[in-house]
Amino acid sequence: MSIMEYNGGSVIAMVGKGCVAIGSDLRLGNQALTVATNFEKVFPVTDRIYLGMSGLATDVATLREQFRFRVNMYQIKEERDIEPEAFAHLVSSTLYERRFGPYFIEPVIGGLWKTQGGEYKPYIAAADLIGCLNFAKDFVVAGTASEKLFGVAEGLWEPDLEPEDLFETISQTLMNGVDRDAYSGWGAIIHIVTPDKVVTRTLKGRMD
Amino acid sequence: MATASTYAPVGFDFSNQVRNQFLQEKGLPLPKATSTGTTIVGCLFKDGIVLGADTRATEGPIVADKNCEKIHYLTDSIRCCGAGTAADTEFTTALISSNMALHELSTGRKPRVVTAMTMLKQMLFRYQGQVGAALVLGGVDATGPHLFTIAPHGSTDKLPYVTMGSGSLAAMAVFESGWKAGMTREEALSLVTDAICAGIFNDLGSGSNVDACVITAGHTDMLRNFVRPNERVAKEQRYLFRRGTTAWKKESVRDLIVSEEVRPIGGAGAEAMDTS
Amino acid sequence: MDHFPTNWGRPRNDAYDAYGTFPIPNRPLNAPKDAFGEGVQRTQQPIVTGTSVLAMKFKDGIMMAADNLASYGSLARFKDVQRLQPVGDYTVIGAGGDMSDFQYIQSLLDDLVVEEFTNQDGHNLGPKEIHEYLSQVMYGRRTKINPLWNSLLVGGFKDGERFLAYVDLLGTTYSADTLATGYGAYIAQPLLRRAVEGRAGGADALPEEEAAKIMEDCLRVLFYRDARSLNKYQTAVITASGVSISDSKALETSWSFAEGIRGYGAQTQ
Amino acid sequence: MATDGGAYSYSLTVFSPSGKLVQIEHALAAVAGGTTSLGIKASNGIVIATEKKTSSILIDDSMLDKVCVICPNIGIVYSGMGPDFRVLVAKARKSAQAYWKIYGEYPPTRVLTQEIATVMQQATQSGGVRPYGVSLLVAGWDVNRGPSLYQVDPSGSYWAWKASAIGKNMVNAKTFLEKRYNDDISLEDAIHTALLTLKEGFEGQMTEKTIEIGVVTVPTPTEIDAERMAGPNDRPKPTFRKLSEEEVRDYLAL
Amino acid sequence: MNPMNTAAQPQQRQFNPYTENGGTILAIAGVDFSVIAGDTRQSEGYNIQTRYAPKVFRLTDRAVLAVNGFAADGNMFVKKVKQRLEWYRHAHAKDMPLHAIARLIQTMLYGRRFFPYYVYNILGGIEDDGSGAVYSFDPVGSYERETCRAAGAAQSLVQPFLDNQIYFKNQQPAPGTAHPAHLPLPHVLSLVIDSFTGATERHIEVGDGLEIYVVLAKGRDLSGLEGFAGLQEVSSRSDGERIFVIRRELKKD
Amino acid sequence: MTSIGTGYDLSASTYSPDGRIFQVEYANKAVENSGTIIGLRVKDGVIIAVENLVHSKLLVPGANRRIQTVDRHMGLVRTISLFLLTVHHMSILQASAGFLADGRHIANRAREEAGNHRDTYRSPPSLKTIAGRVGLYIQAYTLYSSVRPFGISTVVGAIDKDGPALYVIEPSGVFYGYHGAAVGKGRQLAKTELEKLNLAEMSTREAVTEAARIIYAVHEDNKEKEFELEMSWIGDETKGLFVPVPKDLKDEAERKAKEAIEGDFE
Repeated sequence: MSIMEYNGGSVIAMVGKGCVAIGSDLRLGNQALTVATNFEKVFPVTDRIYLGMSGLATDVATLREQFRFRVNMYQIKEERDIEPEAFAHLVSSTLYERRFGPYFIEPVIGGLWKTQGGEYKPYIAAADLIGCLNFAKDFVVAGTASEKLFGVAEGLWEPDLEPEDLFETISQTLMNGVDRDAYSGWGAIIHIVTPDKVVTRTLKGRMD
Repeated sequence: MATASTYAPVGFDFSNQVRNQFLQEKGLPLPKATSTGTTIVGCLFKDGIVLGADTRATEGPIVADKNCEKIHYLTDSIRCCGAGTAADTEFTTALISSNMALHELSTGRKPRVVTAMTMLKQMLFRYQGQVGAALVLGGVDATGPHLFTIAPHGSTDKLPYVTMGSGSLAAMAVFESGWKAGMTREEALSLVTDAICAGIFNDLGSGSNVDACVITAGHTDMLRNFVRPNERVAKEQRYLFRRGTTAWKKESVRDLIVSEEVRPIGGAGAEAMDTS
Repeated sequence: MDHFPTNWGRPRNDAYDAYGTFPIPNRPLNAPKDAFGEGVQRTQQPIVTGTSVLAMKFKDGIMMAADNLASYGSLARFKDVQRLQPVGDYTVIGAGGDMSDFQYIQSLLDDLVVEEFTNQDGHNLGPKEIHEYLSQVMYGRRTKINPLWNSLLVGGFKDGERFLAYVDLLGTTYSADTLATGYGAYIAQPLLRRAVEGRAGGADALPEEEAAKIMEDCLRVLFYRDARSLNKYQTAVITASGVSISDSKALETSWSFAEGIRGYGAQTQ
Repeated sequence: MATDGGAYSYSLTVFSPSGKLVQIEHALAAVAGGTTSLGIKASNGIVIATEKKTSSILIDDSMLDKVCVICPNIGIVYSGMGPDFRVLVAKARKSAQAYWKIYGEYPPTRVLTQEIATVMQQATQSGGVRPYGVSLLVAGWDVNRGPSLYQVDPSGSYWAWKASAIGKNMVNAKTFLEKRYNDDISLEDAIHTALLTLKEGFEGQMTEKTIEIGVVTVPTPTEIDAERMAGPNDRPKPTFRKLSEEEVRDYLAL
Repeated sequence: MNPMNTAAQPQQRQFNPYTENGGTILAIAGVDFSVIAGDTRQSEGYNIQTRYAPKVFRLTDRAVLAVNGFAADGNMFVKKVKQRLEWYRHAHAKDMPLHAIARLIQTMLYGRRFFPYYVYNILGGIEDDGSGAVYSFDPVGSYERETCRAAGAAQSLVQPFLDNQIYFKNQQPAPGTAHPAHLPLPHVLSLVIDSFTGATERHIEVGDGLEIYVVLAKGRDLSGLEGFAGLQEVSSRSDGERIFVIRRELKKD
Repeated sequence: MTSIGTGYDLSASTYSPDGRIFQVEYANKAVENSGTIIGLRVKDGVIIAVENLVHSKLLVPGANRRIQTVDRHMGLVRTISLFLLTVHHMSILQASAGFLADGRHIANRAREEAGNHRDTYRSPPSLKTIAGRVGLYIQAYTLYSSVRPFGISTVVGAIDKDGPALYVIEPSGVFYGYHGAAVGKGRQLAKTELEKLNLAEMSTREAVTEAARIIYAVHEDNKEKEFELEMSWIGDETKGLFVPVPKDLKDEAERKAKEAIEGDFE
């Protein structure tokens, strides 16, 4: 039993055509015992950036606040919104700062960035618990169901999915992945980030 | 935090150590970080250095990243391949790259490979192998081409051809049977490609594509995905879902377009106003 | 049975039944005791060891190679050991790992071959049968948690067919066009695979002379990089015309690669 | 020397009864004694330039740098005390690198300027130190605000300028710039204007040895997008660079 | 224990009679067919031992067994099962029915309860009633009849994908329709191939080659199999159940 | 003294009053009635020839060999210097089945002995050792009432470390070394013929012809049924293996033998 499995939970992000989707399950456990079924693990960072964290729940909460603080400071100081790349690096360096006493979380970042032409491009990234970034062009996963999510996503994902199709693909991936993981599940939540809106849906999932 | 600079380097923060130590004593082992099983190589040729790397990053037996970059930028003419704990190679090379940039600015000269080598070995030695970076360092400076390996404990090696990582034996076999002094750029590049391929196809920790970097006096060619011998074949079918397949309970929409409605009060000129 | 006459007629366990009041079959600890039973030693680690064995298929048969060294830890202890052994008329086995276990295996195979010969029934053991036999022996011993600490390659040619397979102390078996044990699996196998898998037509298109050259290259690389190897080796060739094992040969090596390089770091002189 | 500050004008920067920080004013005086530097923000870039004056012909002026690169997108020039400037350059460079290590990109001009300004301000409020005896012109480019030019003074205050000058000939130079400046000026014109401005009141011969120029150029939108999509080990092309002696000579010849 | 100190601790070396040889197997039952597949890579640690070591074995004309785990145990186990089936054939003059093979495998596995065969078995084939069936086992003999099952190194990657695509888990059918209980053979084969190419992408121990066995019920036509690349028949007779093998390449990195 | 009816001939564990063991003598009788076997120890090897009487036309020719191989030991590295011996047994026509089995039993025993020697000493046993061990075994069957003696004499030959060797072990367990040996029906005549030969100077190839001639000579055409000549040899030509004489050579020897006999009649 690893610390990463203590509370359970999984996160996933996927790239679509001009959009990204990011989601998590809703379980909070105390080892095998489920203590809450409304524990969201994905948080808004800016309008178009979301951060998901799986791992030890106390660290998820701590880091959510810490990143909120750091992003606010950034925005105040630089008088601009943080961009997904810069935020990914901020997450990475924050985690590596504690290389020898890490926070037990694995972050997943999904967001859009604006080109000079005003077009929005999807951006996703994930990191391990000491901040090694993984920039993927398709999907990233984290958490106790990560292996399962990798397997399903590798089968279901395809490039250039429209937002509504991406919602189906990420939802199916997440739900079927967590259903085979004892430490994740109990419903899920998905955010689909598009240039003009963010659609958040709470999924109907198995409650066992 | 509230120092003169928010961005001052703070070094490592050990404040979670006590808690983590406690958890560990409770029988909860530390989770594994991403590691790059990796094949990385470097080789000397007539006019400079060729570095090579595969692009697989693993978490245990799972491929975490199929196309990661393991040839790290240090300066324009010095690059460093990393194997071992991925985050350590990433941040160690970033730190040294940063220090090399400062060094370059303050000396006003192109930095030397031995400088990077010394900075790296001193840093790794300081952390007694706890920073798990195994590196192949190569570059060309005023004193010519140089190639080193740096082991996690800080020991270094200087040889005409070197390999590191879990595929190092496979790659070294290729070098030992194919390297010769005074190769041309093409010969060296193909030897390096062969060495990386030996790692990719024989070592499970290595895979996907070949990255290469050719450094000569005055020019560096970063050949990202120089060879891609492992493209995924097309799937047998598509897996698009009918919209509405997934059942959901609740939806909320956050509109990011701030739409304002402008109500013209005066009569004149109201038509001309753009309300978008 | 208890062979010490002084114990005869006495209770089996003085502490429990000093006066023999218990019927013998019901007494505790009544099982026969072997005086050496508790001291039985099983192979927990190899002692005198041989390193890699290499083998590959080529157009006309199988080629195998192994060096002549048996090491005692880091000591190069015996430098004239033959690790390739013909078995019957069609087969060669090559062994890495514990040399005493290998010698035991040789005697097992010898008995097997003698038995086969004395049967005089016109049937001869081929490489397939010998490999199967070895697999059963090795798996049987691992199942008794008393393994023969070897990895073996079995190569042969019989009835127009090449055969090449591996078996080790766990009873794990497999077969491929190129095989290598020990460090050879990491160092030589990539080269062998490149030469055979990477060739149009594969092993069927590989002539003997080229195979011999590839083999020598692999052994040289192994000598450069495996600290428990030797530059003195033998090769075996098994073809339709039978088994031939060469005399020991010496490897030509070159150590001039680092000319002009000084030190391990910033040194220039 | 200060005649009106008395004991308030020494060492620790404290308010004089009249509400002045006399040390800062003295520091500004030191700046005003320094060689002239100026910066002009053009429509497609920035130029910063300075006069490099040596007190003796025996000094090897090739070793002197007055226009300094801080990071690939920012450069600075100063008037005032050379040694103080070098300290600030070192701190600025470190700060830029620290920012890079956190965000994976170099700081925007404004953020770096704030950093330097903070350092300079702290010297006006800490015990045992004197304010820095320099004014700086910070020129840089970032994706957010494009090219921007800042001036930082010993007090730690900073302003963004379209064009500014500091040092000995500051007043004349500014007047000159006010006359010559327009919003549509191109970088090439700005460089010439800078040279002309320096020429006003220049002592001695203006040569590539006695002039230093740094320029900020603006990448195209396509370049910007391409750099954002490139891998982590592809470094963006620097947007600030110093002109080589040959380039300066060519500009002077025109 | 602090991992830093482990080197300083005295170490006891002990012979470990087990190892893991990677790879993955899966089986899917159709209404009148069964598909059993496995990759052909055999590995130990980071080393590829061979690119071709079959993990799927034809037992009879209507039973195929896939084994995964410790290869030596697997091979020995298959050998013993085949021996028992031979004996059965001698005693009863017919092949053992599939459900009986399943029970036999359970008995044999449980017989080694305290020194288990470190092997995950999946048995696929055709039942006496002509239906396709899949039985999956744990190493000590617990078993279950299912419609589909993945096992081995990439089990956790493949199984949820099959849940979704075979059982239609978490999918709402379009209004007024229902999910099919059984999928047609060509569809199943493409799912199998995509499962393995997917697992090859993300699991380092999966790759090199793919062997798919297809068992067809007696009298079933080949519909959907004709012209399938790399198809080869391995049945011993053509008037009973028929077995085919499809061999495909997988990535070799 | 006659043995029949006295009761002294019913058990091997009982001497007759004049000190004989009739069971052993009877066993010798069985041997004397069997087809002739001769063994020739010559300059570079040993050859054994058997008159294998064919008691039924239904038997497959060549399938019921009486010569059996006991050992082929691999010597030290690479050179295959080998050793081997043959065992042979006697039999009485129809009842031969039982005694054929005796021969196989002793052959197996000899193989075991050779195997044990090799396991213990990692070297091939000398023929004398094997003959001695087998002799002891056979002798043990002359001591007990619960067993009967073996109805066979065993001719064993080999090349061992001292060169060619040939022994005969009799049903009593006694064994002697020979230059030329003969047992079975035609032993007297065969011995006479053997004595005429200069065995010590002869090559194995020459001995093949001689052995065939002798077997043909001693075969009593009128009394006996068909027979097969069976010959095995070890020598320079066989690379140290005890193997059947090659067919061409054997055919040639048989042709010469037949010629010689016809010559005699003429």
